[in-house]
Amino acid sequence: MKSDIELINSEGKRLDGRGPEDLRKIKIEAGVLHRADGSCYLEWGGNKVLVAVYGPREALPRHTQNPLRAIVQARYNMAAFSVEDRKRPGPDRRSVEISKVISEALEKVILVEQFPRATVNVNIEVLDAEAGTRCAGLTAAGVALVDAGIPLRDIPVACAAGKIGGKVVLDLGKEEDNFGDADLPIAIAPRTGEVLLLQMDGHFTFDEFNHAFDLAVKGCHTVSELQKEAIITKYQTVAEEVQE
Amino acid sequence: MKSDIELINSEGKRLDGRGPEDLRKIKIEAGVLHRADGSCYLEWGGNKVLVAVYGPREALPRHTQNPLRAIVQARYNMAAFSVEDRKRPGPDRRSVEISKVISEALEKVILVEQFPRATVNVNIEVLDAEAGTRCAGLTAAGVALVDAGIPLRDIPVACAAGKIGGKVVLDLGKEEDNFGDADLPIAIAPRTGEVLLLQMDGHFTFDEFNHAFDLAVKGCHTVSELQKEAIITKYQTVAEEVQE
Amino acid sequence: MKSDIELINSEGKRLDGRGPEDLRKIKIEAGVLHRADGSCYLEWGGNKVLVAVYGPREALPRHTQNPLRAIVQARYNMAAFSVEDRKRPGPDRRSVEISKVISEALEKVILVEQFPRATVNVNIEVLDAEAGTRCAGLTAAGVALVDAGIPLRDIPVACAAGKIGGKVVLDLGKEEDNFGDADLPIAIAPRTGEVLLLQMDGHFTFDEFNHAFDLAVKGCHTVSELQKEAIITKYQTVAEEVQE
Amino acid sequence: MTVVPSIKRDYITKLASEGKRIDGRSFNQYRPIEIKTKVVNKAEGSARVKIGKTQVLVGIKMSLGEPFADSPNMGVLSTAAELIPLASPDFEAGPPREDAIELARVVDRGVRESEVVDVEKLVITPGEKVWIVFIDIHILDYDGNLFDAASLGALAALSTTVVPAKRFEAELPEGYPKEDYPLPMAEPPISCTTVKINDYVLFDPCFDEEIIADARLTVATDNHGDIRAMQKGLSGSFTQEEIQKVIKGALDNGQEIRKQLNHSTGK
Amino acid sequence: MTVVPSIKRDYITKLASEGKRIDGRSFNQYRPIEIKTKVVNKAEGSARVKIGKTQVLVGIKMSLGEPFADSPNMGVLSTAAELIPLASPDFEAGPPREDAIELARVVDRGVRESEVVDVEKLVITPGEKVWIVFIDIHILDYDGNLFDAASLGALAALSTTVVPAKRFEAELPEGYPKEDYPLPMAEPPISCTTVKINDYVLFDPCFDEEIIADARLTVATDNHGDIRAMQKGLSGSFTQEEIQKVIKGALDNGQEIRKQLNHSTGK
Amino acid sequence: MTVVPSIKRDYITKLASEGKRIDGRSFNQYRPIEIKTKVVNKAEGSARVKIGKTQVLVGIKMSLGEPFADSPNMGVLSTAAELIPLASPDFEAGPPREDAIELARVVDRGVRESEVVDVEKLVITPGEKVWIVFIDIHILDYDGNLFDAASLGALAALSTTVVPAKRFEAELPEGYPKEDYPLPMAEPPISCTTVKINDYVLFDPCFDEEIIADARLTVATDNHGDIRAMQKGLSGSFTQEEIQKVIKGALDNGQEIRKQLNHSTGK
Repeated sequence: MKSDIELINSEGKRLDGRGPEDLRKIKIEAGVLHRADGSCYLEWGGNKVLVAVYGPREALPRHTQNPLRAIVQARYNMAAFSVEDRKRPGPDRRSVEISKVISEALEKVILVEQFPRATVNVNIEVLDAEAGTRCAGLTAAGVALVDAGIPLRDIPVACAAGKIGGKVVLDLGKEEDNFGDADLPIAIAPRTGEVLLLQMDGHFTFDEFNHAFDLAVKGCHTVSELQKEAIITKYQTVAEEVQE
Repeated sequence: MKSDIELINSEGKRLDGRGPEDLRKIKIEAGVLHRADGSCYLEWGGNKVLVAVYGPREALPRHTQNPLRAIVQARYNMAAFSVEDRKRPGPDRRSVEISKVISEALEKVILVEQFPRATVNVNIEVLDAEAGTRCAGLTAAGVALVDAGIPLRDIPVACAAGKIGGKVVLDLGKEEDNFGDADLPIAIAPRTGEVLLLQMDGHFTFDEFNHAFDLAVKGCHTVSELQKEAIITKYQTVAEEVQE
Repeated sequence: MKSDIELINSEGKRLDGRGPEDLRKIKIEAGVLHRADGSCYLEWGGNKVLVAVYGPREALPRHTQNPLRAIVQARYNMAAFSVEDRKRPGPDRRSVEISKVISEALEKVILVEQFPRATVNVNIEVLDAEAGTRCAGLTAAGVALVDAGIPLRDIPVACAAGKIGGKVVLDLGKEEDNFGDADLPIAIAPRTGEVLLLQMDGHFTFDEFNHAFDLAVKGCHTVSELQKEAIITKYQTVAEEVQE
Repeated sequence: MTVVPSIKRDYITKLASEGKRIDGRSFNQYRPIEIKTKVVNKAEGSARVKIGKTQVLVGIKMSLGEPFADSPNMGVLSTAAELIPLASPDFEAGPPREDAIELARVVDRGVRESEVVDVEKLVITPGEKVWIVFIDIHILDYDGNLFDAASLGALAALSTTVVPAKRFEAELPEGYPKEDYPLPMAEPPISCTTVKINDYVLFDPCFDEEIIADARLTVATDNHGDIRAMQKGLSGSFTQEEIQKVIKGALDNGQEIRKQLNHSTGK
Repeated sequence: MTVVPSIKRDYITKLASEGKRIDGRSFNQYRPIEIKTKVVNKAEGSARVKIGKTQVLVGIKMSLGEPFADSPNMGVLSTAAELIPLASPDFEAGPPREDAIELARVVDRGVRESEVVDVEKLVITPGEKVWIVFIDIHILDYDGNLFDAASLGALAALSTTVVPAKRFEAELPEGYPKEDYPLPMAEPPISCTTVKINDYVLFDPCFDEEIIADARLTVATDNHGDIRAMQKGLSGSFTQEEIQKVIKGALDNGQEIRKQLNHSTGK
Repeated sequence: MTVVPSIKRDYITKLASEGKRIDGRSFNQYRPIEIKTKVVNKAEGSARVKIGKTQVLVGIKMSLGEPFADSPNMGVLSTAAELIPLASPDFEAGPPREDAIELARVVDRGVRESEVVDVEKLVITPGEKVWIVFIDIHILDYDGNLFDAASLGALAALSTTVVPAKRFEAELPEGYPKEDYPLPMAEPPISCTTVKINDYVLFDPCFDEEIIADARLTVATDNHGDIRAMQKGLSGSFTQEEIQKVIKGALDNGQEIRKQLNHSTGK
């Protein structure tokens, strides 16, 4: 859908004042829930997501078990009130697809071979949605997995790049997502740069794609640092509580 | 919802001519079905309900079994034609809730410890609905359980009291339910007076509540006598048939 | 539904030029799919159906198994685009009933006693629908069962007769089905003449019924020859391929 | 599960070879039929039918709605059957299964194709507003032959249905009657069901006969002796001679049942 | 499954016989309550309520729609609860089960019957267009007493709800205010829940108390000391004396909680 | 279940280490593609696509309806895929599962985001009445690479779709054409799929390659050499170099397939 809105001006300034390579504001908090084995609350621009991890525990019903390794079941869910017009509760086709690609991405970094017949459940609740919820959800899931003590090869992290007004930029906001030219959300394992999730819609030349891809990877590394800070903060708090 | 209808006049006379402490007309018949292990047909004012009990029998699927006692599964269902505007067949949220509170109430009086891994199924079909179907259904279920020979601590019985036009009365009728001030359906074990089911909507002062509660208990005891008569009538008929 | 259309004229000529005892054009091809154990593509007038047979294989979940014989599960399904107004995907009440009567008809000719605990799955997809899809589907299923090498008592075959403009005719077309007086689809085991499937709607005198029944049986025998030709053609092709 | 039916089967076929049935009936004979109409109040029409110990309650509700796009000049009939767990330990709660669906569809065709309800008289504004007639079949007690009990229940309930014009007064156009009136009905065809066990054909099967039956055949006939609907079921087969025998038996039994139906509905 | 609760049960009842609870509270005492409103942006109103470690988020969405046929002069309230697997290892994805349905219906009645939302003020054109208020309850962390947490969350979220008249400007008739305004609310009744374990009645049960409880009783009371709703649950029973004791405790706790609610919603 | 794939995996990777595939193709090579349009009559457009032994039938139906509230000036596209049990012993009847949903959504985005169908030309009365285009994907025979077969089938079916204006004559406003006309289409992007097995990247995977694959990547490219859609699947990962290699291979294969598509649809 095209629009008359100028999403980025000639000085490279975007609607919300960001430059082309700026991320929206991100806030991450680990260990926010009591019952869950691990949890994370994350704000990314106007997005608010809460993730709870349970497991590894026996996969039930039994026919879902894999005798050689754990299965990973991510469930991406949008709260009814997280969008402008109320969403009917329950999974729709979009959330089923996102749950699938996030499950597959997480499976690559979890040491699933250590837990045959088990399941790791990752519940991603979107409380406020404003463009980029799958990246926000996967990033929060990475932190919640660490908080749950699940053995990981690496902490997965996600970020999108895109194209607006013909220019490649990092981390599309709401208007940019609706009226932009292309969107490229990716998730990586930051230590190796392996791509765990990749989707793309819109229109990129080969060079634009490469530019956007590099930008998204850069974004991932920036967000990765924020993940680690959140985890350290959590452990420090726990350590202080123990000492008291 | 308020209305201009005078539900009770200054002499304490109600729309259908009853006094404040009068029950609607009740008719109970035990053992009316052939396939069921126990059954009961009950008319209560304009309500008509039919109850069939099956069990105790093995609970299936197996994961529903409780190794220490029987589970009790009441299923309250309204026939599509039991109300003014046709009801879609199948359970709705209201019938799920009523099924739950009736199941819980019956579980207290059935000697569930005697039948580990078993289920007792209580099917309550509302054929005509006119205010007070949950009390009618639970009362009929009590008779059907006896008819099925299920060991009971006591025969459960239900009755409601309420408030109309500011006055506390027994057993609300249709208009009284729609335009009254409060409704208090209860079920008790009549020998001990233990409260098995209790719900309340509307507006009672503390004193009104106590008055209504006492009235409902009194109503339960009256209905309890009708239950026993129905059971005796059934056994007499069976005995006569055997003698012939 | 009556109509002003003259479905058959005084010379016995029908809307599409056929005489009273003429079949529509039928084309049958066996062995058209790679994954299925047996398959058949069939055109019958404007109808196009594709059938795939899988089995005998273990019936799952286990509680569906019959310890003494195979179960037969036919699934009749209309493609969303097979009718004028798009049909919602998935089974409706009509397709559930047709699946049931076809399953029952096929069960009679399959040597189910040879395969205890097994299932034979017969998937019937209607790609284009134009009156008589259940007969077309069952006829194609017969060929696909042979192609799958399932042991049969006989190759089941179906055909309908009906009444239009007061006259008994063979194999109703679309307008004839919509505006005719009666329809009588049957399936038989051609060697014995046993009736495997029989449904009838409309209005027949006793004599008309007998006439229509005889005509439908005759139609079945004609179609049976086409089934055999298709099977022979398939084996010849395979034999030639092997020799090459 | 498989031993008991097999013993029952031996017993029932042995009896049949002597021309007898487990409850003493002849092959063509029905169990006693009881029809009671107006058994519930909220329904526009209702009937409880007993055939032996089988018991069915049918309720009719009517409302206003749009006709189907391909039949703007006809009211809508909608038939649903529920095999509720009340009626048999084998029936389960949940959405209707193929047995309940076949039952509802056979009853539905019996009503629809026989034109017993004059659906053209159910039109209020062509293409826009028509009466919808909901036929809800409740099985209360299951001892075989649901097809006939349900059909008969539907016909008896329809025959005593009163169109609730008064209740829908506000939604009816000017000139349309605002007083309740009986649903316009034609002479109904009567449905008779048989099962085949080995080579014996038995009318009005009871539960024990039904569960061991090889094949089932239902024939609906009208008061002119014509055939209005047929449905074969189960995995056994019929010969042409057997089918003709069933039709003749259905004509005979149908006449008797029609009398009883008309009597009970005051016609 | 059965051994651990049985040990817990022994421990909890032993403590109770000494007048104690596992977390040191008295029988009538609530855990600390925390109410935070306006916690999400897209919702018309929202609140996060913590009772001890139990945590519930309630969001309110509004839209325009038709009133129910039997109440043309009232807006529509619709309450849904999801026991999402986020909150407990025992909650499963899928359609709401009976526990979630009972929870939603009790909260719904608490809001509806107490007339805390003035539904008559939600009418735009009688019989045609009204505001629909969706109350969506998300359980985030489950440590017992969901009934009170969910009710309180719903009330706090409703109390801070702003009617989005501006967003629906195009669909509103002339003369109707086009600026957002606060949802009209009356003084809310407060819901207080107890469980009975043996003969001990404990307010605000935590998870460990809840899973071994015999019976549950919820009482909603208003600021005049009147009773506005009650719901008994589980298979145990209450005596009349116990019920009266629960009502009195609910009145006392209700006053305190009401103060906190009003404070947190700025009233 | 686990032994056979493991043996197949060893065999396929051994071959791959020698630059070979089980059916003799090179890594970048497609199996023979066959496209046949207008294969069914009732559909507004249809195509059967074979890629090797994989066989997909796509049918297009059109009807009139309301546009989405947030896009009043656009027609509606709706894509559904069914993995019907006809096509594979592993497919089950029932509502679509996550595999079928991902397939349908990827095909849908391929059509929607590439703007190959000019949805603005499907508007009849803005905000009120538009054409709805239903794309129904039927998998007939499954031997791998459903993504490409389904996309290609959808494009071929759309390319031969005729807008049924005549059939909907009565519902179309004055001035709107009443004669059927071809669905307005732009140059379509072509979808090419690879799988990664160990470090080998193979285009157009067959069934045996697909079930042992670590990761999957689909890239849709247009006739200008631009990228129009991408979707990574499965739990393996790709490096940046591999992604670029896949894009290049997709551009090459896409050109060839586009020629064949245009040829078969007469363009």
